[in-house]
Amino acid sequence: MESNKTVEVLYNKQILPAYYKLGIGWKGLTDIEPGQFVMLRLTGRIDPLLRRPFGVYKILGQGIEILYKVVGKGTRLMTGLRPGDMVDILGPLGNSFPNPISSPFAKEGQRGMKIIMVAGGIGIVPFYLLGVKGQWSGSRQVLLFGGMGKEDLPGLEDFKKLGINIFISTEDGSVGKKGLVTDLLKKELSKKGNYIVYACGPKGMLKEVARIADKAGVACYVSLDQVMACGMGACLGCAVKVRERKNVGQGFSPANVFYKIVCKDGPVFDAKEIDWEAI
Amino acid sequence: MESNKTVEVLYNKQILPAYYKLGIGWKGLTDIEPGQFVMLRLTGRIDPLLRRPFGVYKILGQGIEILYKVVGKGTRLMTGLRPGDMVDILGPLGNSFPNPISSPFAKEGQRGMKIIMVAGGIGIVPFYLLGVKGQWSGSRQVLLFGGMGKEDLPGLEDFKKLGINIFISTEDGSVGKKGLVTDLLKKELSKKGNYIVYACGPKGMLKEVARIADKAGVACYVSLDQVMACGMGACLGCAVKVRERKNVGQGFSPANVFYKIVCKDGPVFDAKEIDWEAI
Amino acid sequence: MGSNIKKSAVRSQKSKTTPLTPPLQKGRAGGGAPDLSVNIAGINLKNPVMTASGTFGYGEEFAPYLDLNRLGAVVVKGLSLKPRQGNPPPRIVETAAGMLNSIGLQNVGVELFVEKKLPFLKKFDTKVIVNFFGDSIDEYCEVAKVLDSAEGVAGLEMNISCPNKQEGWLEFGTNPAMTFKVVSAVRKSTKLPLIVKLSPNVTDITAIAKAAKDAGADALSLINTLSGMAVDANTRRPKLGNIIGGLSGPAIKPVALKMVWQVFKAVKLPLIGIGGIMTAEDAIEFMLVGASAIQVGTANFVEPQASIKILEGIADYFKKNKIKSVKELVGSLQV
Amino acid sequence: MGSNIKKSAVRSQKSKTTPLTPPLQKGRAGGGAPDLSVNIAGINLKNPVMTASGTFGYGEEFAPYLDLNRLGAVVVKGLSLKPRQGNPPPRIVETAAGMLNSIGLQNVGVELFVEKKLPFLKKFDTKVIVNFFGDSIDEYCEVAKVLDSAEGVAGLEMNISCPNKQEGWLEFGTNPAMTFKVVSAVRKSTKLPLIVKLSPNVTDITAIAKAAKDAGADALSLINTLSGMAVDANTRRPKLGNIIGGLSGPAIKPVALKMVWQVFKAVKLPLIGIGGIMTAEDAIEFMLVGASAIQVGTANFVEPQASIKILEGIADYFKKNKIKSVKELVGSLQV
Ligand SMILES: Cc1cc2nc3c(=O)[nH]c(=O)nc-3n(C[C@H](O)[C@H](O)[C@H](O)COP(=O)(O)OP(=O)(O)OC[C@H]3O[C@@H](n4cnc5c(N)ncnc54)[C@H](O)[C@@H]3O)c2cc1C
Ligand SMILES: Cc1cc2nc3c(=O)[nH]c(=O)nc-3n(C[C@H](O)[C@H](O)[C@H](O)COP(=O)(O)OP(=O)(O)OC[C@H]3O[C@@H](n4cnc5c(N)ncnc54)[C@H](O)[C@@H]3O)c2cc1C
Ligand SMILES: Cc1cc2nc3c(=O)[nH]c(=O)nc-3n(C[C@H](O)[C@H](O)[C@H](O)COP(=O)(O)O)c2cc1C
Ligand SMILES: Cc1cc2nc3c(=O)[nH]c(=O)nc-3n(C[C@H](O)[C@H](O)[C@H](O)COP(=O)(O)O)c2cc1C
Ligand code: FES
Ligand code: FES
Repeated sequence: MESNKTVEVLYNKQILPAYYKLGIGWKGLTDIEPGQFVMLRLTGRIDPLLRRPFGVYKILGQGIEILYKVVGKGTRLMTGLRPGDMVDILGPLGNSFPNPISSPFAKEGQRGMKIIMVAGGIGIVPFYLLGVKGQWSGSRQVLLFGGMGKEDLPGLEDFKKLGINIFISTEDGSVGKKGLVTDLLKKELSKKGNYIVYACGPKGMLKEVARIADKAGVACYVSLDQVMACGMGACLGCAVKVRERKNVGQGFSPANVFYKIVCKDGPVFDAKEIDWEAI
Repeated sequence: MESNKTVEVLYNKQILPAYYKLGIGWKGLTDIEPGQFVMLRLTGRIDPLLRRPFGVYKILGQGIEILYKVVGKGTRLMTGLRPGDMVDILGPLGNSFPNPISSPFAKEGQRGMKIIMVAGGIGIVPFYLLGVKGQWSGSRQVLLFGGMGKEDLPGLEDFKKLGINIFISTEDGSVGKKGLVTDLLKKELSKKGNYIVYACGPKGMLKEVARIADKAGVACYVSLDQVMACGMGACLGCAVKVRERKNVGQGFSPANVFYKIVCKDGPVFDAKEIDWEAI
Repeated sequence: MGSNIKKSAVRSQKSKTTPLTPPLQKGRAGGGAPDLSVNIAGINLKNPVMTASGTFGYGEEFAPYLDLNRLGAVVVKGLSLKPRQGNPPPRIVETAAGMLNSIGLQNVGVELFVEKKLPFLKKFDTKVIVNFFGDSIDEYCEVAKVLDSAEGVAGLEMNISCPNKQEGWLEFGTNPAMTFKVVSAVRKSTKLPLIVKLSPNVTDITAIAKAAKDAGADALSLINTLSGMAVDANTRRPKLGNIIGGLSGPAIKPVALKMVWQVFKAVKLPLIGIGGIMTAEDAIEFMLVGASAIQVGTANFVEPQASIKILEGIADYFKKNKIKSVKELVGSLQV
Repeated sequence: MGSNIKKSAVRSQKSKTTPLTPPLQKGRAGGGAPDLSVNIAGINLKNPVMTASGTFGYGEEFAPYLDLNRLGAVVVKGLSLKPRQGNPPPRIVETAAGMLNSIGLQNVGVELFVEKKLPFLKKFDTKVIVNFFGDSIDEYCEVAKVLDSAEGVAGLEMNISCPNKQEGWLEFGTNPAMTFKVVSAVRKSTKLPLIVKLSPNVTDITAIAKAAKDAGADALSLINTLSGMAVDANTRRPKLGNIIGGLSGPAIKPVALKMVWQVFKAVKLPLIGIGGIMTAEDAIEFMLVGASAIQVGTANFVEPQASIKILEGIADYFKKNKIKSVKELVGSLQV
């Protein structure tokens, strides 16, 4: 059940120049699905005014771990958090990556389906829980992880420990294959197999992933990023343009749907739904 | 010379429930006169937006000590300052308590003049430097210090060490004489002698001090408190109504003066100048 | 509020015929808790705290986080005759102590609201005030008629910060004559209490307020958002898909307070104060300048329970200052 | 800015006959530093950074903290024909990301300014723009005439957010007809470049802007402060002696950006952007929406060197983005 709590910071450690891991206590936390997020603010602060959305990276014994990248005012302030400081947490919010077996794209007897996780930089976040969920009903997983350079691959060590098959690309070639993660995807999809693609990362990357998957005729789900005010479907601020008018988004009449709401209808969407031209 | 510097916090310690002492480094600091102040902000913070004025309580080897009372947003934030944090300091600003000998009120051969310092709560601040200046050209000093209770007499220990004659009053009677500091003043002025009164504290107290001194025919200077934006005479925000039209305030034609500027014409004023009705 | 107020939304769902269940009333009268009730435009509110349109969805979004029964009223997202899609994203950007939104009045349309959203809200012991708009006078009237016949609507809040497509896309609320025309027409279309919500983007808000009163408004809400814009210096593009949006949040409180004060002095109508209310103290300030009730907007995003915390703070203020009724406070600023 | 810029105000006092000393110009042209010069209303500014009226005193107050020579222009506190006393205190209150002031246009009067304040400013290699006002058309014209004959004034900035005592104390700047009348009259009273400073407290700022242009304004400054108010919930009194004041600071930036953008699209006149500018990024945003120059106001209080830091940041932005001239940036927002 979603809730709004004031909870304690357990730790806040820098793991790479621009990336931090924030551990927060959260008693009575029920299950969180891969892809879900929380809205966070520093308790008592109204500057920045709005809460910030963060995916749940790990589930701890009595709390969660957030993996965040420092990009602006809010995340810069977060770097100052120390153990014992308080934060307000609203969540868990949003939907999650579908179980490939129960997804509408699952074909008969798809035990051997291969999940390709495509992550760009901080887009890695939802995949750790997905990885932990493990060989989902027997499906296999591969992680394609791209970044600008070797300091843009947060959490890589965690995935290595999970024992997932990992392919890496960096734009500067400092580690893995030099180039884009979408090149890795093309290569992976060129192999024979039964695939489903899950992707999270910058909009440009997601757009290209969606194109590649579509061309390959492979099911693809993306986790979208949008500026949010409420996180709970109330403000209609996090709209994303959808392609087909037949899907019913947050409170719409079936007859005329242009927008869905990332925080409630998403953040995970079937890539086919999204109007990528408008992104 | 006034300057604007980013300087380091040396210490920040709570001395009473509502009072703190903040030590800040300030290299190349030239002399500061009793009554002068600085405009302070937490480096990099624009919430609160405006700097806050604070008197200089002590001069340290390489810096100054500020004695502050927690009353609102800015002072509450200041309580979180730790050694090594940075603050921006503008100053020293404003005028100071006049040397009684050079003051226009000094009569012939006034070596024996007695300075009565009247302080209400945090109004104690300018008097420490005055006390240190010591027996100004042979004048004697007495401190009348009033507060709500024993926890409203910040810095009392420091004055005891200075060896100044001290009389205390508290409204709750928890220490010293029960009552108002203005009662102490009346008593003091009833003794025979050559007096000059310097006062700092809440507006109501100052008004009463001015009235008493005026009635006793004794010279009186008050340090006024007014909300400030710039601290340097530029915004004209810290105006105080003056009684006589013949004094020339900040940028006025002698012909029509109603207001003076606390940050530049003050904060110390001859009590006779102030239009106490308007306070 | 007294401890008899039920904390669980489910437990305290009212039966439709008993608007205020007896235990609740007893609790409030007996417990020494201050009387916060107030009547606005003929609507009896148990307290002056409402949620502002567009910031509280259709109520149901917030039900997991607070007990809707405790609110004076819920004002729902602005409705139009037909569903509206709203503006292209991005629709939100944070600004200094505020936010800009360019939702573009996306909503489910009045019919779907009555069918799908109102039934949920009716389960609670709180007044439902329906915010609505149109892009022509006819459309305004049509929406009002639909709502007039819907059961469970306590009153209407008419948003006049909307372009009038028949008169050069000027906003209805920026011109006294247009305000008069559209409010008069709506007045004739509904018997429900009619609150007119004013735009702050005008030279003289008292002229608009007077026009609304003359046209038959029962109360006024103010203010709606200030018109504003944000730019990204790096991409050299506007930060909102719609370029221009509405500014809300603490940043606008001084403007809102001043307009409520101005209108309070100029027009004899109950006022609902809105704009940057984050705390009980803010709410009290609005009452001092003349608001009989207040709406909590952007604060709902910052803190989902903001409205309840504000309500509790108001009750504390009443107790501490021995204030007997909302009336005593309204417009009591000492100048 | 190039390192040839003299740091000391005293060393770089110009001789009156050489408005821009040769070493300065060489430094800028030769050092690879971007060209930030811009011409507004016929005034050649070495860069687009000015200080806003009322926030920088008469310049001398800030001289201990920064080198006035580096500024594009100093705009002085608004002057009237006779000295003005201003409003009763308190005159200032902080608000969320902003401040309210009710200084009440206290100033030394135009004659004392010319005699006592201008000589100091003339010593610097920066343009002096004189902000002024009146409470009648005659008074506006009188002040303009006095300044017209004063040596060392580069241009006038006319504040039309002032009550017109001849026409019901309505502000000149809230009505296009009154704006036209007063600007036309002033235009005839002075040969100096005439900048008209617009009030944001209007329904349609483009109508006022057009009236000012038609009346002969050479440029427009916008925005002045938003009308606002603050209340103390404990004392139940207004926080300003004058009850109502003007809101400035980061809180109003979205409103200011939007108005500059609107006027830029509607009126062909050089614009000076004002409102909540704290950083170079803010300044760039104003240029993108159409401002040829900008003024730093409230930020001067927060940080006395704010204007210089903003100037340096603009130079960095020009370098980083290979921008050759201010013109290239102005109004270049991609929509
Ligand atoms: C569902 C969801 C899950 C997310 N999970 C994570 C996560 O696990 N870890 C993480 O580091 N980040 C995550 N983000 C992104 C994160 O919310 C933003 O980086 C953060 O809000 C930036 O705040 P700031 O104050 O530091 O930056 P700001 O100062 O607000 O902005 C800095 C820059 O980032 C852009 N920006 C701000 N918020 C967003 C946003 N929500 N989407 C896209 N761009 C934005 C701004 O436009 C600006 O260009 C997630 C976003 C969403 C919507
Ligand atoms: C020349 C001068 C010297 C001062 N020296 C000291 C000092 O040495 N130590 C010290 O603790 N305080 C001193 N003060 C007062 C101090 O500046 C204020 O207490 C402080 O600015 C409050 O900031 P805040 O953000 O905590 O309170 P805010 O949240 O800004 O306000 C809290 C309350 O205090 C009032 N207030 C705020 N600023 C002032 C002010 N300048 N004058 C009067 N009332 C104000 C507000 O109206 C409000 O009621 C001095 C003030 C002046 C003008
Ligand atoms: C995201 C958002 C959507 C809004 N939608 C509406 C609306 O549909 N109808 C309306 O009258 N006002 C709408 N408003 C305005 C608010 O109801 C309120 O008047 C305004 O936000 C000022 O209050 P605040 O500062 O407390 O947010 C909206 C405001 C926001 C922030
Ligand atoms: C204390 C103060 C005094 C001001 N005095 C004047 C004035 O005399 N004339 C004028 O045209 N504008 C005056 N202004 C308005 C500013 O010049 C500027 O337009 C406004 O503050 C918005 O800019 P900012 O947000 O950067 O401060 C004053 C502003 C402040 C804060
Ligand atoms: S963030 Fe408010 S609806 Fe999604
Ligand atoms: S605080 Fe600005 S003039 Fe005194």
